[in-house]
Amino acid sequence: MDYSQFLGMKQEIGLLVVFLLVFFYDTFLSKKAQNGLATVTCGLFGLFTAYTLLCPSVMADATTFGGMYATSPVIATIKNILNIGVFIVLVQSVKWANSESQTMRRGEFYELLLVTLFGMYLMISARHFLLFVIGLEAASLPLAAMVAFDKNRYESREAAIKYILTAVFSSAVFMMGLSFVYGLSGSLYFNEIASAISVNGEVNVLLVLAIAFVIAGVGFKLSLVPFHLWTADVYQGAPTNVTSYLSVISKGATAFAFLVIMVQVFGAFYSQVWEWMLYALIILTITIGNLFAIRQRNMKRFLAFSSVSQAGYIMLGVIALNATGMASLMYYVLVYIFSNLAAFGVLGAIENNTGKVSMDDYNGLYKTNPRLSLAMMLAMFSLAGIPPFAGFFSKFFIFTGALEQGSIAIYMLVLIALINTIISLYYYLLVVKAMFINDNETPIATFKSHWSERLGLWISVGGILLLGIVSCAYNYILELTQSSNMFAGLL
Amino acid sequence: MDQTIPLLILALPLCMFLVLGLAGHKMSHKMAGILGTLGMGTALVLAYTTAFTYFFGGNFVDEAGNRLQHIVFNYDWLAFTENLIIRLGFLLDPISAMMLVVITTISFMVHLYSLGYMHGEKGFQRYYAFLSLFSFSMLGLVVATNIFQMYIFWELVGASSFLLIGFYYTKPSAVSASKKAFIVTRFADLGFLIGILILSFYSNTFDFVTMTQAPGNVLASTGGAVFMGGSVLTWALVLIFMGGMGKSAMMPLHIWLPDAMEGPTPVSALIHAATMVVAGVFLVARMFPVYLVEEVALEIVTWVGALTALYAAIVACTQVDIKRVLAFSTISQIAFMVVSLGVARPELHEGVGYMASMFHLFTHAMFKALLFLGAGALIHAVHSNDFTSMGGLRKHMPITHITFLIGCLAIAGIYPFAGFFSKDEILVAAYSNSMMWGIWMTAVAGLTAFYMFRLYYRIFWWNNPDYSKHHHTPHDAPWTMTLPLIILAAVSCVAGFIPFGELVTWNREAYEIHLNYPIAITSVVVALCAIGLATIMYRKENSLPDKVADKVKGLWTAAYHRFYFDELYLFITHKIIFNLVSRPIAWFDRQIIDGTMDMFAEVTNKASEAIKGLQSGRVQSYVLVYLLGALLVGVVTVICMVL
Amino acid sequence: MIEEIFSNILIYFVVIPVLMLAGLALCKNIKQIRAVALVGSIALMALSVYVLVDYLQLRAAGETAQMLYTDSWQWFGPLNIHLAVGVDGISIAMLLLSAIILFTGTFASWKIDPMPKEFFLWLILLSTGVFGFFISIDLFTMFMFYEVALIPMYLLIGVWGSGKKNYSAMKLTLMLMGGSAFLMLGLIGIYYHSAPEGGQLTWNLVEISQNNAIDRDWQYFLFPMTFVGFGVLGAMFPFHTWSPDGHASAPTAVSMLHAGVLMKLGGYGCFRVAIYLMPEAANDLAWIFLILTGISVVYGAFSACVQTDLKYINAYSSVSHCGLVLFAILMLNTTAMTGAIMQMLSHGLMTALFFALIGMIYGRTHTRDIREMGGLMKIMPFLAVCYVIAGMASLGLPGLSGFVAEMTIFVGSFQHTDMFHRVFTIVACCSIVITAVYILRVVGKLLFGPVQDEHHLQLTDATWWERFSTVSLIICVAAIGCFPGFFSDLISFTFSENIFKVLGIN
Amino acid sequence: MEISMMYYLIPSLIMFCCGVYGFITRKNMIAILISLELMLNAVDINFVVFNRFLFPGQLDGMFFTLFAIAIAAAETALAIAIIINIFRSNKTIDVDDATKMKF
Repeated sequence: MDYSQFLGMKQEIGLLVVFLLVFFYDTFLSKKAQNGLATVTCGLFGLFTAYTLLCPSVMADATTFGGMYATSPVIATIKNILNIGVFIVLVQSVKWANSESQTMRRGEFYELLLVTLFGMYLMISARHFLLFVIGLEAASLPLAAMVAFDKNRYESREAAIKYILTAVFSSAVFMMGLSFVYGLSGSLYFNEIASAISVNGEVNVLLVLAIAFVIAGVGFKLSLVPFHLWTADVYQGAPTNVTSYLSVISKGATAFAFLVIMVQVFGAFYSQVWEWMLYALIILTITIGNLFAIRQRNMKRFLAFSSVSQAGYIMLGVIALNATGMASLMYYVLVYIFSNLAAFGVLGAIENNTGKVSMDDYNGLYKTNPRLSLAMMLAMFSLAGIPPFAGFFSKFFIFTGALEQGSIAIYMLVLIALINTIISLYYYLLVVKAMFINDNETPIATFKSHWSERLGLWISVGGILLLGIVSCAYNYILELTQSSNMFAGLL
Repeated sequence: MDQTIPLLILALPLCMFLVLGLAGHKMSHKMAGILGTLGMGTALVLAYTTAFTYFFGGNFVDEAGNRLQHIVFNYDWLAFTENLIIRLGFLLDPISAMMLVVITTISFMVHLYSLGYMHGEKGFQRYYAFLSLFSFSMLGLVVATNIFQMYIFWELVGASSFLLIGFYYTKPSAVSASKKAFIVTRFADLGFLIGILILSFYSNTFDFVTMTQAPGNVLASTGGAVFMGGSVLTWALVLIFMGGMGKSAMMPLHIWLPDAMEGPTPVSALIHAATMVVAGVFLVARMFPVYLVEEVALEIVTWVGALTALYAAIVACTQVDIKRVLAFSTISQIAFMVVSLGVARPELHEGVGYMASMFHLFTHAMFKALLFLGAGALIHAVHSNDFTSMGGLRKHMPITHITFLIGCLAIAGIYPFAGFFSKDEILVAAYSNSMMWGIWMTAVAGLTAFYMFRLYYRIFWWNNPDYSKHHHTPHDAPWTMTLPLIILAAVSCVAGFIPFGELVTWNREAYEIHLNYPIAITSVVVALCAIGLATIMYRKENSLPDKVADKVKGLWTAAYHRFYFDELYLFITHKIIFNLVSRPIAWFDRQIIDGTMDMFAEVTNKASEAIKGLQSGRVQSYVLVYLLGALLVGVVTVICMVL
Repeated sequence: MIEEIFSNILIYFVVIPVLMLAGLALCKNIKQIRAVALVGSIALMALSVYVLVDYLQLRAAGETAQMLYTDSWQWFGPLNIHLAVGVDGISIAMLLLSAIILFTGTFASWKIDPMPKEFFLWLILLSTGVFGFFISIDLFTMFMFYEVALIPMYLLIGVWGSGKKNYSAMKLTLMLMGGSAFLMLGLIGIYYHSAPEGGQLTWNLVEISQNNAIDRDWQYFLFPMTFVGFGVLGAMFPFHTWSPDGHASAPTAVSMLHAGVLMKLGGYGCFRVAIYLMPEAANDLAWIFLILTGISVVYGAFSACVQTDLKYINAYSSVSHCGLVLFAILMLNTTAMTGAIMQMLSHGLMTALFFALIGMIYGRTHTRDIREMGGLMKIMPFLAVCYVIAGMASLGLPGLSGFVAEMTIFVGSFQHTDMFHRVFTIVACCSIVITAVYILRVVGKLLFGPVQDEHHLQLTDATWWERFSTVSLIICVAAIGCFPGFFSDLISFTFSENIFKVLGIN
Repeated sequence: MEISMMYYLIPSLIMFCCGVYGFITRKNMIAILISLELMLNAVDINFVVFNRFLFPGQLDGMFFTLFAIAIAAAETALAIAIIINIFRSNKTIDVDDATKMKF
């Protein structure tokens, strides 16, 4: 075995190094030094993020383990995007991790978090279903522990049990689907499956069911309707930082992995089949997510349902089945990271300082905490897709990508999605309304947030403001995807 | 002709309007009044000069001796298309020159008169500003070179009339009268506008000169197009005439005029007797050659005029408000002019009807203004509009009495007063068209004499009420008010001798007026009989009028209520337009259209509520939904594929 | 690149508001805020006047390009999205209008309370969108600015509004965004059909119209999308219901800007995108929208007749007048379209005037119900006279702007060779009578007659800033009304020389 | 007698369904966990059977099964930890009691 092939996995290795350093720091350093753990982790991860962003060599194409693992500029980029998100999450969680209740466990928090990220890396890079499943489970099991992190809070526990049970159930369903894929194609390699299932030119009924199961399995992590029901409860119960991590990073990674599977495994011959499934799922996801979000008063549940409907929009990038769609998906994830993390940043700051998470508590927030309100407003506008904030661009581009196909069906789909943006605008505006318009006798008192919270918010808000108007991010991604051979095998 | 003077005629009143309107509140009353009057006086002089130069300067006659239509200036204002251009210009021809004289004369008189009449009124400056605005608009209207310019000034005239009627804006009746006047004439203008649109669509021009010189050619492009049973040209001309009906208060669009008497009396004299209300007549006269192309339209004009003349005359016999009597008399007299135009044909006495109409317009302006100003003086003295609170005033107000009498004689058509000559020509035209119109109009002329003298006797004779309970006994007005009366009375006496036929004819050829003795004598006799009847009934206080009224009670009551036109309109506007159209539409908008939009929101919320059970919090139901969802997606896709 | 951008004069229409935003963010007190708003709006007005003059000179010098001051800087290269700017006579007219209304709106909100800083921030953000929209010739940029202009409305109404402001603000925002949802689909659709097979797809308006590559079937799909999308903002029946509630609840300056400028975005967009890019569909489908807009015109006017809230009356009157804009645009001939643009100008100015006056009256009497007021002419003669003038402009008195605009529309529309169009024109004409009815109804009840409420007798007339704001608007209204030729030439040149050449119709 | 593939697949499918049924009906969380184990094992059987009968020349399925067993073990461990945690506070592991968060 050629061990030099490990060198192809630069990002994984880097992440592993960070993980080990944190692990050793946590295990071996004195109790006093433990207080610096959060900051050190942020710093280390920040360095790692910067390195992968700036070092050109991570962009190299590489394939290892007999084709089970592959990386390319596009893949490296989506990992970088995730890194940025994780970095913000880490920064935002500094105060929480240093709080009295978490001192005992903060090491585990960072270690688990880095492990899940590692799992996501594997999901994204996998070209073999075994590796994919390992990645998927590595990304999902530790999360259950993280959800349960506030072990003294009942909600946290309930969320964790719901999460773990549904997650395992969905894994079982997913693997059931996979077993049939395997049985019908004789391989677990993506490219071999693709060539095997299209060889006789007929659509196999069993395989269609298998695809449905695979979509269900991945859809669970993406929280596509009707596989989303765990989302709201888990988001509500989990500690806010875990929720934000779940809602953006996990979702972003899975979305990309989903795209890869759909394109590379089932794209060549079965794209007609799963596109119709996705049509239905997207419509359901966006609509039901929106309908649920309307009624929520708890901000975390609210954001959970908002993230459900956002997942539907992300799926438009999959259904596009072209380079623009893929670039738009990645860009959407990037923008979504910033927007959602800004929202969670404000949410977390308020929760940490006052313990309030209800939308009614936000009434009159602007009078007392104008900056937090502005950040929240930007986040809401960006999520709703209002220019000139980044969310507008990501939404526009994802629609542009989807419509490149040009069939009437996709126009109708996009129209439905667009009409749903009105509903989503409604509930995003509810938050804005609460903060700016509603009166409140006892608004949340003015408080000064922790530097980490502020830093996290500044980064997110900076991203919201600049990512759209400064076009280089999207241009860069689109050029990358256009030059990738991801869609080469498509009919 | 030099542009300066015509331009000044228009510019002076406009400047006065702007100066008085913008800076009036900084001036004293006297200053504002004098300024306005002086401005108008200058315009008067300039207009006389212009008219004199036109008629007698000798430069505006072609080789055949016909007068020319002279465009002094014509600036492009707004170009719609290559040919359809609104120009602001100054068309000098016999009727516009005549109208210049009429308007400036009456306007100046009214300016002068108002100095006394409006003395001490609040908003004096505003009053003069509006008067100037009106004069400007009216002058612009008559010198219009194209139909759209006319429409522009037509609207402006309407607006200034609105402002002047509503001058006493705190009085609810004045406000509603002004609204009524504006909306009714606006409705008529809609017809005018549509008429213009149709006409210009086919003729591709707005220009009067182009249109009237060879109307047949210009309108050839209609190609006999028919719309709802009438040729489009008929439609266009009738609709344009509808505009005229509105302004000239022809039935059934006359209802605003009696109410318009809510304005200050001099305003009634100027606008609602002498000038603005004849705009409709002027319009038809302006377009006369085009109307000749489509005689059906002229028939309609005649009918409308004839019916109005009769109707208004009957109503005038029953009213007690002196201004209302005068208002209905105005309607009736204008109807005379309209009929005269309607019956005019080039082949009948070389189109005498046209000339007669214009002649009557001229003379009527003078004596009707006189009558109104006289009425103003009376109201000024008695502080009432109602002739039941007058009587025997001939002793108290001798000048007013004499001048008023002259006015009455003139309108009754007694030789040698102005009305005789013009009315005679109208009757000639009517008889020459058909016997029926002749008799009809003669009868109306008789009625005219009757109700005018009824009015005259009730004011100046009848009885001698006790005026001592007034804080002063009635007396003649100051000179600013009597001077115009005297001047106008003088004009009314002599205007008939103007050789009008030489000045104004439909084809601008000179035409020799000669009295048609049988007709003239008949009409004078009828008028004298009517006067005699009035003398019997009203010279002394007696119960005869009441007895007569009782005899024809139904007719009398109906006429007293103006044949219920106002009620009809009230019904249409309030019951139908407001309650059956507007309110339902507003309701529909709020409940149905807006309700639909709200319903979307409502449905969304309801749906949101309805599906909340999905999120039951039970992990087992979550996975059930999950599994069913996955199976459903797969199975439905399979079924779709198999199908 | 940056230098290149700043060498184009049009970009300053966006730069100045952005600078104003920055300046406002630094302001400490109301005086500074006023100063920034005032300086900025004057600068914008000066800029638009300068562009107008310069534009006329260029045209006089024989410049025949369709758009002037065009520039295009790549933005999202792979999708061929540019920041493309350029103006023709229509855009310049609109820019001028926006600048004037912003300027007067600043005066109308001289004493805005509470949170003046935020108010002006949102207001200026809104106008950034407006200006950006009018200078853009790239569909993407245009759409972006369009939405930028929409969203501040929510907070402006929600925070500073009155009455049932939450409901209205939400309804307005959602309906307008609903329109823009259709619009977005239409625009992306246009992009994908912007070039013939194999050609470079583009968002640039001028290029798309030159390529003329959208085939008829697609036009049938995309035209309604874009037309309805913009039509919602143009208050087209039956998507107008945001307008009465929205206007009624909005604070004065916002009503002014919204009715005066924002609604014009709708008409402008309908013309510039829907009709300009898809003339065939416009021609074939015009009848549907003619019916809808024709209904708007008459229906809005009738609805206005029975309203009792001043702002509702005016909002419905806006529905009627803006309906006329769309109506005329659909006639597809130079005269009617010129009239439409003039109507936009005219309606923008006079409705801003109306809302300014209503705001001032409301600020004094604290009611907008005409049944509770009367005889204001006696109490506040200045405002009352201005109101009468505004009313006269609205009902189309010659010498004021409404007349020329409406007449151009009517004459133009009647020149259409199709009988259907002409009959509908006559229907639309009827609105002038109904307009007179509701205007006079208000004038009669509100201004004339006896004073209704004793308390009103103590009220004062306009202050200097109010006078300034109303008088400037009246001057503009009168300027258009008295010298329409200037504006009509400015606008119709664009049509006759350029656009119809591309459309190949008329 | 040759034992065909169906003889394995059908029991595995039944097992899977039992697992699902158990998951949905049992109230005890441990029982639910056991049901999940059943489902995962059914998947494992599938993989092994497909590998053995259809593609005897390779080991993909076998390896997948090995990993799946390991993953299942990890899942169970984690789940039990969480269940214990719940038991500590609620003194019950009835799944119906863990329904505080809903709608």
